Amino acid sequence: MTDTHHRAPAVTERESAVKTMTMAGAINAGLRAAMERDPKVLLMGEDIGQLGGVFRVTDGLHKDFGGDRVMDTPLAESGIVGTAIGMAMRGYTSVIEIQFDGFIFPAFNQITTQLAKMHYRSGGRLTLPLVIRVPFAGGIGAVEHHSESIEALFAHTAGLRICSPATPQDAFDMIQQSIASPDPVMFLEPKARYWDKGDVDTDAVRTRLDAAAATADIGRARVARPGTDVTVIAYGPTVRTALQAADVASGEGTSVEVVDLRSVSPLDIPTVVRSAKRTGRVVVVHEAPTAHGVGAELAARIGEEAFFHLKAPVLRVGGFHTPYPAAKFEHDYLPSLDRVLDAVDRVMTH
Amino acid sequence: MTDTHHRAPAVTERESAVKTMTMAGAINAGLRAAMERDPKVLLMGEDIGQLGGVFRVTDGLHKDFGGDRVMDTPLAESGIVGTAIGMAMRGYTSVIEIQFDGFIFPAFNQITTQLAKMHYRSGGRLTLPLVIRVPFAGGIGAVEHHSESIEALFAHTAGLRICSPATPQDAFDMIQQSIASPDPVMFLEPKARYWDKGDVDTDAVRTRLDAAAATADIGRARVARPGTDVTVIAYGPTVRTALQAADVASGEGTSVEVVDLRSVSPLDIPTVVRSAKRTGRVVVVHEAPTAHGVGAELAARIGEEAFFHLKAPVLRVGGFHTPYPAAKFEHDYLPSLDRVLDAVDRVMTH
Amino acid sequence: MEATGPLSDEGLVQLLDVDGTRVADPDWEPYAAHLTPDALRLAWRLMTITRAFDAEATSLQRQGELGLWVSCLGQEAAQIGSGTAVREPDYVFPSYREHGVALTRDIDLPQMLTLFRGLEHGSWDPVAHSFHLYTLVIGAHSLHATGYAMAMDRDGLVASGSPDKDGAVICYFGDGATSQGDVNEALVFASVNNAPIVFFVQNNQFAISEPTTRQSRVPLAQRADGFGIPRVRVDGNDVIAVHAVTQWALRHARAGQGPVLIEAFTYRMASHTTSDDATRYRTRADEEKWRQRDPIERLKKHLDALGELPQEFRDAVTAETKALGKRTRETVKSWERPALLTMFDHVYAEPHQQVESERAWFDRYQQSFLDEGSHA
Amino acid sequence: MEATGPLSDEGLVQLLDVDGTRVADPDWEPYAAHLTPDALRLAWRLMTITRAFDAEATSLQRQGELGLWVSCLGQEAAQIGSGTAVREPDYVFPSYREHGVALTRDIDLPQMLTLFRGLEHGSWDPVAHSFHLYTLVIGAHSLHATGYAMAMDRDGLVASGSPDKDGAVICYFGDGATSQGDVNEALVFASVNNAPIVFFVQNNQFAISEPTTRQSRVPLAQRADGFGIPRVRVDGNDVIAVHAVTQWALRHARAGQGPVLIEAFTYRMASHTTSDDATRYRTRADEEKWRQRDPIERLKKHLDALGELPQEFRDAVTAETKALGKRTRETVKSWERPALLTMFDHVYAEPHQQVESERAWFDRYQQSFLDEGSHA
Ligand SMILES: Cc1ncc(C[n+]2csc(CCOP(=O)(O)OP(=O)(O)O)c2C)c(N)n1
Ligand SMILES: Cc1ncc(C[n+]2csc(CCOP(=O)(O)OP(=O)(O)O)c2C)c(N)n1
Ligand SMILES: [Mg+2]
Ligand SMILES: [Mg+2]
Repeated sequence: MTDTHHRAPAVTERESAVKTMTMAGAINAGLRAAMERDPKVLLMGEDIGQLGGVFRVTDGLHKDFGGDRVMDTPLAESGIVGTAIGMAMRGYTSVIEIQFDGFIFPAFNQITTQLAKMHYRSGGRLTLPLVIRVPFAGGIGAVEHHSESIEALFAHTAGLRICSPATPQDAFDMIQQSIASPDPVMFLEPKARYWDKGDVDTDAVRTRLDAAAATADIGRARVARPGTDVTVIAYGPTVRTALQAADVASGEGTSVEVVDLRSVSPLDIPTVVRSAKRTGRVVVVHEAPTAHGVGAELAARIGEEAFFHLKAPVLRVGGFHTPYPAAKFEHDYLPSLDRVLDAVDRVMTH
Repeated sequence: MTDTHHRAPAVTERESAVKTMTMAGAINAGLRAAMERDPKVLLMGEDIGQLGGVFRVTDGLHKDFGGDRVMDTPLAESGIVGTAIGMAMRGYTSVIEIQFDGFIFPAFNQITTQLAKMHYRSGGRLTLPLVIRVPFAGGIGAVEHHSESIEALFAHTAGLRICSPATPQDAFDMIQQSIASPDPVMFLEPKARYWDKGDVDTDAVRTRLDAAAATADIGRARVARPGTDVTVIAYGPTVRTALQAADVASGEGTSVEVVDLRSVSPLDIPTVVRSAKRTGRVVVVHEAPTAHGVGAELAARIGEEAFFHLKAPVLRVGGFHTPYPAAKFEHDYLPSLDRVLDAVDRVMTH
Repeated sequence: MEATGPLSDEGLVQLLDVDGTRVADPDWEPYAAHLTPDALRLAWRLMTITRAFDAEATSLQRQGELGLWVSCLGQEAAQIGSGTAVREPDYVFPSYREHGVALTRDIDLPQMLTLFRGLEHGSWDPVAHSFHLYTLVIGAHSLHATGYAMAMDRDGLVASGSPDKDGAVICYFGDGATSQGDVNEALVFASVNNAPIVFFVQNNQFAISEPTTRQSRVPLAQRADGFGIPRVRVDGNDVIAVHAVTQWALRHARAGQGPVLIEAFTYRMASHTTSDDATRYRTRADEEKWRQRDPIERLKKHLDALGELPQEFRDAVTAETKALGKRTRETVKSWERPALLTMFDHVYAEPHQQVESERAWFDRYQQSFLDEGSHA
Repeated sequence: MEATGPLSDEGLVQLLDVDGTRVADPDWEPYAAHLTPDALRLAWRLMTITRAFDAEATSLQRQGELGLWVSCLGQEAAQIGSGTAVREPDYVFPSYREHGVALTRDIDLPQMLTLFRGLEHGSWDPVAHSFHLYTLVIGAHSLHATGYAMAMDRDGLVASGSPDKDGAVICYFGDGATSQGDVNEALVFASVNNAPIVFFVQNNQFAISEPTTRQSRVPLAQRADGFGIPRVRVDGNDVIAVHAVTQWALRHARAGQGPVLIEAFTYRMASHTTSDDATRYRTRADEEKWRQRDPIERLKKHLDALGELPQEFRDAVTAETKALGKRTRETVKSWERPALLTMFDHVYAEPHQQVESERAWFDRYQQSFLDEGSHA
């Protein structure tokens, strides 16, 4: 402050904070920043210590922060979430890593009946600022239980916030904002996107880390690409597919707007409805089975709020009503570029 | 057979099989019939033996079938479902009672990753004909966790069938058909309707207890009351409310068709869409929170398949995005007659 | 009943026998030595108040003023004996039947009935009383308690060097709860983290209708062995013994020596709740047998024999319980349901679009009736 | 490492020491007495085949032919020792690493790779082999195993009066799994139902990167005490001892005497899976120390000392493993992905509207590409 003449010009300063990162690297950096900021932020999970997690998202953190802050827990997901709730009652913000989506279910009871409801049950006296990180969704050729899209199973329950980044920038910002939020947040990491790279401005989020701003930001959708004919809504792993579809469609003369939802609870209905009203045609794309998925809620809400603007039914492209199939089938099970384009074509026939 | 001249006329015989029963009594009678029919049908649960269950649905069965067939289990829901899966692998059909809806969550992992997927995982070699009975939904002035509507949390998962009777007749028939079905069935009993009475023909179902017929029947919706202006879709506890609304509306000149869904997985989309196309106006009523509830899927499907027949948006009347509130609030939390009528009015404005 | 089964009374620590006579036990005596007649009178008073309040709540439920009541009749020694061993820096995680323990944590008993009247899901301020909310999902809180204990340790409240400042957690649950995965995971986490926590199992011999033999084939205390956790089995109707073993266990935990499991062997003299009917699954003879072991009577006999329960004291307690009963009735009946819109409060700590839009809709919806009304 | 910790080798049953010398143990001797040189050669052969197959699968994964491989390197004695104690009426519930046990159940090893190639989630016919499918959700199968055992009992297959016809269940899981609620609930259900089941814990000292000390502070065998279940701790790299204790345990269970827990103390010589890198969390020295205790080498030394491993036998086994390797490679590479529509098969046993309509849609959707193609 005193040494003002040595300050570099603002633009350079901002530029210097931009780094190229993978999404995994961005989450790692975000965790590190949050832990440096607040000594009461802890990491808990299976194999997150010396190993750095099976996806290496916590790589190096055990070395730098020690086993007390990066805790390898017993192999028991209910135990992890349950003890983290107890620690939250003494002011610790635990960031839990569930090793794979398919292994969150032993903790379902703790999340649904305890974590989600404690604030309500206590009449607002207790807050549980927990973050549950879940590498989720498929596309990596894995064995059973390693490719599940679990968001709809939690979105129905009040008390939880659920978000999912689609870019390294969002991953970096949103993990820190999830930690800053006083509500429990499920942070769904599209594991197939872990190694995608992007520019990350590591400075921008700093001023948006108070509880209110952080919570608001992680609940907001973003128009990832503007367009006029069709709105394609995606989040997490399917945003990339949606953008690709927009590219291809534009070559065929159809202007696709891509909305990256970012948040599944709450849904940013104003942003979605605004786009739907403008285009009159909506396709929702997620990996989860369409039946009773997040796309159903979106279709219902868009129907309720933009009924007379719609030119075509809201279509959903997603997984099928089967268990996530064996790896050799997943390419065809998942909402592919072709299937998204097919849906875009179908809504364009009206 | 030899003594034909002593046979009463057919009509009397059928009449003699009609009895007035409560829904709880009908389920009890249905369980008894299934157990008499097949010695490999077992009941498992907490306090279902001498006590007869906290709702007395298994009353008398322990006395008549003994502790080996009506088993009081340890207090561990995951353990109950998990061991029942193992017993199913040796041909036993366990009918599990989960004491209250809110206590199913410790078993969520067993249901979602094991029970639902075993048939698929084994390439069809293993079938698990289990029934999970759950007294569900609210309206009885209970404390926390005793009034939950859990259907949407299971409907998203392939491999499970989910049904809910709204009348004693359906309760009697469907519990036996659920037991006869080779797939795992979640049988959701609207606990507030346990003591409602109705006529039950105890003979009719007998010829519909082979696997295919039973499975098809429990997956089918029923038009509970025909109408022409608005379709109100309900299931389980809300069917009565929907019928009351139809009564009131008819007094005001609006003809309401009530579809009793009966099945949540599968949804009987043909029946629903047929009605929606005819009336052009749909209201879905369930106790579960509307957000990401079964109504969302119905709205989405109706949108997809009857888009150009709809005169108004599909409206949903249900619980709010809060935990199920304390008992003194539930009357206003639940979809009341007034709220259903309000929705009927709203769709009628178009 | 096999001798080593979960319903045997083998290996129970006892310092007061059924007739109210002090039993000599050099191992446990030191932890009861501080129990002066004053302290015992206090225990008797708290047990008596607990029972009177319990009876009042039961009758309010019968009158339709409460939706449900969960009686702790017969478990007063287990609760007051252990609750009086809890100190300021400690933290208590009850299940849902620990009204006696609540009393020792200065919870205003009538206030606790908001939950049972259906006005809210919690009731008291857990932090102010170091007494967590009741948890109805069996066993779920055992993990919260373990995490809380791990955090106390982290905060330097254990083995701090000044024993008076050290704290620990005590977590209550029932015999039935021991079958839950969560409770066993709590034992795992507590053990490997050497957490300062006392697991206090009230084996009241029933999980609703199921006898403890449906949960275990060995005494429940033994569960701790599997996790390398020390354990004590105590006569749960002997308030002196319960107090002594809890003293020891809490000191052990506060001193950084890790978790302890206590099984207090007692009897649920009432039905499971006011919705239950115990006559369907147990005999009058069994109930009668346990009435003979009434924990309050037992302490009374002891104090009487010592000449330490003067009539004035009894009269004062009687007056106190009467006043509490009256205040309970009046308080409960005075409660109005809060405004409907409060139903949307505290779902989240920060605003959530879905809740906000539903709240707004509901407000408009309610208003519409008022408006209609005003036009009529 | 504390002497009584979960990684101590205290109290291990051993019948063959690290140098391959027979250890006298009058208690366990009777259960190994039937192990003729022929039987030991068979064990050596099965262990050798298991290891060779494991190496082949690892290399197929490295070549991209398999999505994943889960090696059982180092655990061959634990698996073959126990697997050879299983008889016709018994039923096995593996976790996901029991390829050696699979071999003893006549599973065609190459066939098991459909799962690891991503062609299906199961692989073999569990009923035909009395060997359940692999379960990837840790501990979940322990409850299925317990229920299955309860049903065997119900079916009169236990303590039937003709011991040859009696059966029991053996259920495998790892050290990490012991922390899961499900596994502890399995112990509860098995115990109160006196189910004919042997819980076989392969303590290979790691749950991925976490040493067993993160799961327990006492030897894992001790877990059984908490549930009133008898237990044995055995040197898991000693195929003779493992066989003997499993013999005993299965006989105990088949005779209606209830569950048993065995902890086989062994070492996972490879990384957790082909996706893992063990060098990140353990030392070469540790690995080397355990290489000295190689279970196959140990038996070989023993047989060599007895002069019971003639060159022809070794050569035959070498030829057998080579042939198996070749067949494995060829089989795996020959597999085509089944038709896409099979993805919709076996979701339900009876038709389900949602699946049927999606299958039909997908069929039309696929056809549309073919149609487009034919028009092009
Ligand atoms: C997870 C779960 N399952 C079932 C219930 C229903 N339930 C309430 S109390 C109870 C029995 C509890 O027995 P125990 O643990 O011995 O405690 P007690 O009531 O005897 O104090 C049961 C089964 C519940 N509350 N939570
Ligand atoms: C419920 C669940 N949580 C996490 C995982 C991920 N995971 C797979 S194997 C494993 C370690 C298992 O260790 P252990 O039980 O010792 O068996 P081992 O692999 O050593 O044979 C973990 C954490 C899982 N499969 N299931
Ligand atoms: Mg009890
Ligand atoms: Mg292991």
